Amino acid sequence: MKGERFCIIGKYQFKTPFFLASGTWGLGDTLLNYLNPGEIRSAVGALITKGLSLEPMEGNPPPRLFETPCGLINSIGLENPGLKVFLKKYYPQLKALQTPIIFNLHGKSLEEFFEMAEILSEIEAEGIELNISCPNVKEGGIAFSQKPDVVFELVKGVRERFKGLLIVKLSPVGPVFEVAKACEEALSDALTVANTYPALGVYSYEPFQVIKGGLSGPAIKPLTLRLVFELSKIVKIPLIASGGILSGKDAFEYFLCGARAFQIGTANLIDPKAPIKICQEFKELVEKYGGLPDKNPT
Amino acid sequence: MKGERFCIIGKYQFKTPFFLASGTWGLGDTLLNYLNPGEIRSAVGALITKGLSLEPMEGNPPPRLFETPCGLINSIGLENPGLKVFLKKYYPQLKALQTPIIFNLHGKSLEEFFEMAEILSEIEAEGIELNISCPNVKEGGIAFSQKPDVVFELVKGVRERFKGLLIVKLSPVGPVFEVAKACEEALSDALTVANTYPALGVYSYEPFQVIKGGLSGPAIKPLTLRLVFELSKIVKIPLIASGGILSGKDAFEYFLCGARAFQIGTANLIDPKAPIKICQEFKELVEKYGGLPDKNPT
Amino acid sequence: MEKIKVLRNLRLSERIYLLELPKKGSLLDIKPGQFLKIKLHDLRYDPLFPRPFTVHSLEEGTLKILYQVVGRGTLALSRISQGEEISVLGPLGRPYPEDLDFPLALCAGGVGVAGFGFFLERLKEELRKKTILYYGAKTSQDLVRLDYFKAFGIEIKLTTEDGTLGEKGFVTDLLERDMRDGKIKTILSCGPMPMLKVVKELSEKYGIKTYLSLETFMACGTGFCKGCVIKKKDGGYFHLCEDGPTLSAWEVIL
Amino acid sequence: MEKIKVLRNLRLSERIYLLELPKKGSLLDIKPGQFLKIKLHDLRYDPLFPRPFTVHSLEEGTLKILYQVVGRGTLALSRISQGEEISVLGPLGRPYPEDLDFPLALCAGGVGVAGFGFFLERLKEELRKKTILYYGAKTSQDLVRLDYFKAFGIEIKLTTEDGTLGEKGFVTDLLERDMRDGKIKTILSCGPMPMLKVVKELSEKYGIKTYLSLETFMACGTGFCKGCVIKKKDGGYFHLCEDGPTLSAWEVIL
Ligand SMILES: Cc1cc2nc3c(=O)[nH]c(=O)nc-3n(C[C@H](O)[C@H](O)[C@H](O)COP(=O)(O)OP(=O)(O)OC[C@H]3O[C@@H](n4cnc5c(N)ncnc54)[C@H](O)[C@@H]3O)c2cc1C
Ligand SMILES: Cc1cc2nc3c(=O)[nH]c(=O)nc-3n(C[C@H](O)[C@H](O)[C@H](O)COP(=O)(O)OP(=O)(O)OC[C@H]3O[C@@H](n4cnc5c(N)ncnc54)[C@H](O)[C@@H]3O)c2cc1C
Ligand SMILES: Cc1cc2nc3c(=O)[nH]c(=O)nc-3n(C[C@H](O)[C@H](O)[C@H](O)COP(=O)(O)O)c2cc1C
Ligand SMILES: Cc1cc2nc3c(=O)[nH]c(=O)nc-3n(C[C@H](O)[C@H](O)[C@H](O)COP(=O)(O)O)c2cc1C
Ligand code: FES
Ligand code: FES
Repeated sequence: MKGERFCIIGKYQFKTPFFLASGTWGLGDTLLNYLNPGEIRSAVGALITKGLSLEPMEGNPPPRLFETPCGLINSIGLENPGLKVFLKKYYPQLKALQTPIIFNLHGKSLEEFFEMAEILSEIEAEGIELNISCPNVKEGGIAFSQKPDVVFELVKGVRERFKGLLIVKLSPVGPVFEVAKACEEALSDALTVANTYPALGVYSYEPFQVIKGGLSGPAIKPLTLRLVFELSKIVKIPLIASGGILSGKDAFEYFLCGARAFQIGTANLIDPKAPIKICQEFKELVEKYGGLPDKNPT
Repeated sequence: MKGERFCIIGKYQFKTPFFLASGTWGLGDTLLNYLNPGEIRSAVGALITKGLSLEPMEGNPPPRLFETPCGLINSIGLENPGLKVFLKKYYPQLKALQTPIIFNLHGKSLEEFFEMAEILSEIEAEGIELNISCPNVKEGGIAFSQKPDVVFELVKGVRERFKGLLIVKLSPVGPVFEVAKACEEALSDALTVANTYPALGVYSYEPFQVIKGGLSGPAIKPLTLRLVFELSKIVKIPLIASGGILSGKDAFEYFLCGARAFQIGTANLIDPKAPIKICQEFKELVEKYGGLPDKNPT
Repeated sequence: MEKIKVLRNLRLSERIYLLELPKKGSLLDIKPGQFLKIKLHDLRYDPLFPRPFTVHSLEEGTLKILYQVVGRGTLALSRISQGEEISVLGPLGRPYPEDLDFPLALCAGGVGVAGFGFFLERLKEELRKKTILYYGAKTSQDLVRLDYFKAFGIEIKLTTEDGTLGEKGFVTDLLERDMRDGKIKTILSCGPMPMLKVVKELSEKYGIKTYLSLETFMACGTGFCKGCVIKKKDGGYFHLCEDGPTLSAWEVIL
Repeated sequence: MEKIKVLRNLRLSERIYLLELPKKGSLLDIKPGQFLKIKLHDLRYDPLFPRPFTVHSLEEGTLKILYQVVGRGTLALSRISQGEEISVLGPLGRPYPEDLDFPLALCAGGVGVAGFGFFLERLKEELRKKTILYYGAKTSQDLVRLDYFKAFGIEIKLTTEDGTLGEKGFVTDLLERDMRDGKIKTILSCGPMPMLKVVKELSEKYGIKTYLSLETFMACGTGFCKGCVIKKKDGGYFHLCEDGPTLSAWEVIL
C-alpha cells in the first residue's frame, strides 16, 4: 500500500483504518467469542465503545430493532452500565487487546460531557468520540446536533479537559455543515460522518404501533457517501466514515470521497468476522489500483 | 372501504388515493403502451407531470442513474420540453384520460414560478405541485427548500395567481418542519412528503467519478415514513406520501402515519403495472382490517 | 460466519422444510437449545440479516434445521438446492436449562417442535420414558417429523385446530388437563407467542416450573447489538440471544 | 410485468447461461433487436430493478435468453430452476434497423452475440448467404452456441484473445481486414463498450454504415425515467430504451 498515511488521524497512528463502530460489538465481553485477539490486532485499528453515559442507562423497551429494505432501524436507547462501571468491569479486558480504545460518550448536558472527559483524562484514555447524534434518547443526543454554537461550546470544553484524540460523531441531519465547522474551530481532531438517520418502522397495524430509531446499513450508504464528499471540501480535519460499510469496496469508495478511516457497524452484526473480510478486501483493492489513487473529486 | 374520505384533498376528490409521481412515467407519451385508459382510470387518482420549467431543459449528461442497495440515485436534471411545448404536445392526450393532471413545476426564480402559475391558471389546470426540492439542478430546486421565508413568498405568490389545487413537494433535508409550516401559512392545499434524498454513487474508481443525485425507492421508506409521521403532528393540511411505495402495505403504513394520498414513483419504473397492483393490495388490506383504522400514534 | 455446503433441502409440507448440513467445525460443539444463524451467499443485501434457527437434529452425521417459510429470508432459503453454499454462525445462545424435573412436558406449537428433536437425541433413555411431547398445529399436514419423534419411544399427544389429526383444539388445552392432574413437574415450551403466553399463565396458575424458548427479531445473535430484549419481571431486560433463547416463564414479562 | 414459468435454465459455460421461456402473450410480438426485462419473484428488493436482456431465439416454441453472470441480478437469475416463476415485460425498445445493405457484418463480442440468433432466424435465406458473423471472446469456452449459429449456413469468423479457438486477437482486427478489402456494406455490432468504440472508429474511418447495440443501466426500459441517455452527435440525448438499443454509430458520442 502506497504509504499508510490514511490511517493517521491527528497525531495518532492506527494499524489499520478500520474501527469497530460504537454499539455494534456490545460492551466487549462477548467480542472474543467471535474474533480472537490476533484477528483484532491485525484487522482493527481502534475499538469505539458502546455509547457511555455518566449514569447507567437501562435502554428502551422492546421492540428495539426493525429490519428495513437493506437497512436496520435500532432504538437501543443507549443501554449501558455507565462510564465508571465500564471502566472497572469491561475496560481492563479490552485494554489487554493492545488496540486503541476510543470512548463513545453521551451526555445529557455539557456538564455531564465535561465530567466524563475529566474522568477519561485522569486515566489517560487514548480517545473520545463525542456522540452528539443519537436519535434514540430524549435528552442530549441528536438535539445537540441542531445547534452549532452549543456544539462549539461542548467540543471546546472537552478539548480543554482532555488531551487525547478527540472525535465528534456528527448527526447526518440538521445543519451538518455548520456543526462540522464548529467542531473544527473548537479543535476537534477528526469527525465521524455520520450516525444513523432518524427513521420509523410500523411494526403493528392493529393496534398501530411504530418504532422510531436510527437507520443504518447499506440503505444509507449513498447518503453518507455524499455527506463525506461534501464535508471533505468544507473541513480540513480527517473524516472517519460510518454508514453502510459492508465490504472493502464500500470503504474504498468512502476513501475516494475523502474519508481517511472507516467504521464497521451494522456489518459486525451480520457477521462478527466482517472486519477481517473488509480489511482484506480493501487491501486487495488498493493493490489492484496500484496504491491509493489521488483524490480527484468531480 | 369505510368512507373514501382519505382521498379528498382540500376541496378536491380523487377516485383513488394513488397518484403517479412526477418524473416516473415519462411525459405521458409512452404511458399508454403499458397501462390502458381503463386501468389508469380505475387505479390512478391523479397524474403528476414530469417537472416542467418555463424553458425547455436538456437534462444532465450521463450517467443519470445509479442503482444502490434497495434504491436508485437519479440525476435526470429535469429534462423536459418546457411548459408551453408540454401543453401543446403532451397535455391533450393526457386530458383525454379523464384523470386529474397535476403540473409539477420547477422554476429558477419566483418570477418563473409565477409566470407558469399564470399560464396554468389561464388554461384552468386542475392542480400544481411546486417542486422546490429537486436535488439535481444547480439553480432553484432544493436551494429553495432551505429558506422557509422564501418558500412562503413562493407559495403565497402562486396561490394568488392559481385557484386550483396547490401542493408543495417538500425536500426531505433542511428545515423541513419550518418549510412545511410556511407552506401551510401561505395556504398550500397539501404537502407532498417528500422528494428524493441527496445522495452520491461512485461509478468509476480510475478515474474517480461520481454521480450526485436523489435517492428514491425502498431504501428511503423508513426515512420518509418518519417525516410523514412527524409532519402530521405539525401541520393540518393533508399529506401526500412519496417515498418507496412499492406495495399496498407500504401505502397502508403511510396512511397509518398520517398520509391521505400516496405517490407511486420508483415502483412505476420497476413495473408499469405497479399502480394497479398497489391499489388492489391496499384495498385488500383495508378490507382485512375492517376499514381504515383510526390513527393512534404512539 | 462459516461457509458450508447444503446436503439436502427437503420440503416436508406446504411451508415446512428440512435443511441438512454437514456436521463440522464449530457446529460440532452445539448443544440442544442453542441456535445458529444462517445467511445466503448471493451478493444481495435484502434481507440484510442472517436468520436464527434452532438445531433440530444432530444424528446420522448431519445437522438438521426444521424451518417454516414465513417471509423473504425463509422463502429464499427454501429455494437453495443441494450443493449450494450458505454461511452459518454458531453455536449461539444458551442450551436448555439443566434443572429439569421429570415427568417433563415438551410443549410445541408448529415448527416450535424443532429443538425438541435434538433435546431428545441427547436425553438419557430412562428420562425419555418420563417425557411427554405435546405437539399442536393448525392442521395435520403441519404436524411433521412424526415418525422421527415416535422413534424416541416417548409419549406423544397431538392436537390440530381443525381436528384433522390428534385431538381437536389447542395444544395448551391438553397440557392444562395433565397439569391439573399433577402429572407434570417441568414444562419446556416453544411456539408462537400467543401460545407461550397461555403456557406462562398456566405455569403460574398451577405453580409448575416452566421454561419458554422465545423469539424476537435478532440483528446479531451474538450479544453485540442489545436489540433482542425481553422484559424481566424484576426490572431491566434479558438479551434473548445471550441469556436465552430459553428463559424461565416466571422471570419474564411477555 | 407478466408472470411466466421457466422451462429451462441451462449452463453453457462457466458464466454463460441459456434461459428458456414459453412463448406467450405479448412476447409473441417481439422482433429481433428488441429486448425484455426480467425480474425474479422472491419478495427481495435487492437488486431493485429488473434486468434487460435481448431475445436470443424464438424458434421451437420457446423464447431463449443468452446471458452472462456479471453481478447480483444475473447471479440470482442463474440459480432459478425449471418451473419457478419469473416476471417479464416486453417487447421493449426498437427492432434492428431495416436499411441494412448486404454483405452484412454481424460483429459480436462475448454474449453480445445473443441478439444475432433471433435476427438470423428471421433473415431470408438468400440474405443469410451474404451475412458474416464475427464473433470474438476472451477464450474458447466463452464462444457459445456455435452449432446453433453454424446451422444458419452463414460464414462465421471466430477470434479469442488467448488464441484457444479461431484467430488469436480481437474480433475488430478481423473485421477491419474485411472492411479494408471493401467486403462489407453494413455492420451491426454488439458487445462491450471498448469494442463498440473501436467499431465506431472503424466505421468512420472506412465510411461503412454501422449500427451499434448499446448498453446503459436501465431503470425502466419503458421511456419513463429518462435515465438511459446516450449523447447525440448534434446535441441532446437519445434515450436508449426508446430510441435504441440499436443506434447509428455516426449519430452518437460514446
Ligand atoms: C432463537 C431462534 C430460533 C429459531 N428457530 C427456528 C426454527 O428452528 N425453525 C423456524 O422455522 N424458525 C425459527 N425461528 C424463527 C425464524 O428465525 C424466523 O421465522 C425467520 O427469521 C423469519 O425470517 P423471514 O425473512 O422468512 O421472515 P420476515 O420477512 O422477517 O418476516 C417474519 C414474519 O413477520 C411478519 N412481518 C414482518 N414485518 C411485519 C410488519 N411490519 N407487521 C406485521 N408483520 C410483519 C412477516 O409477515 C412474517 O410472518 C427462530 C427464531 C429465533 C429467534
Ligand atoms: C438493451 C439491453 C440488452 C441486453 N441484453 C443482454 C443479453 O442478451 N445478455 C446478457 O448477458 N446481457 C445483456 N445485457 C446486459 C445485462 O442487462 C446486464 O449484464 C445485467 O443488467 C447485469 O445485472 P447484474 O445485476 O448481474 O449486475 P450488476 O450488479 O448490476 O453489475 C453490472 C456490472 O457492473 C459492475 N459494477 C457495478 N457497480 C460498479 C461500480 N460502482 N464500479 C465499477 N463496476 C461496477 C459489476 O461488477 C458488473 O460487472 C443487456 C443490456 C441492455 C441494456
Ligand atoms: C444496534 C446499534 C447500536 C448503536 N449504538 C451506538 C452508540 O451507542 N453510539 C453511537 O455513537 N452510535 C451507535 N450506533 C451507530 C453506529 O456506530 C454507526 O455509526 C451507524 O450504525 C452507521 O454505520 P453502519 O451503517 O455501518 O452501521 C449504533 C448502531 C447500531 C446499529
Ligand atoms: C427518475 C426520476 C425522476 C424524477 N423526476 C422528478 C421530477 O421531475 N419532479 C419531482 O418533483 N420529482 C421527481 N422525482 C421524484 C419522484 O417523484 C418521487 O417523489 C421520489 O422518487 C420518491 O418516491 P419513490 O421512492 O416512490 O420513487 C423523480 C424520481 C425519479 C426516480
Ligand atoms: S440480537 Fe443482538 S444482542 Fe441479541
Ligand atoms: S431506462 Fe428509463 S427511460 Fe430508458
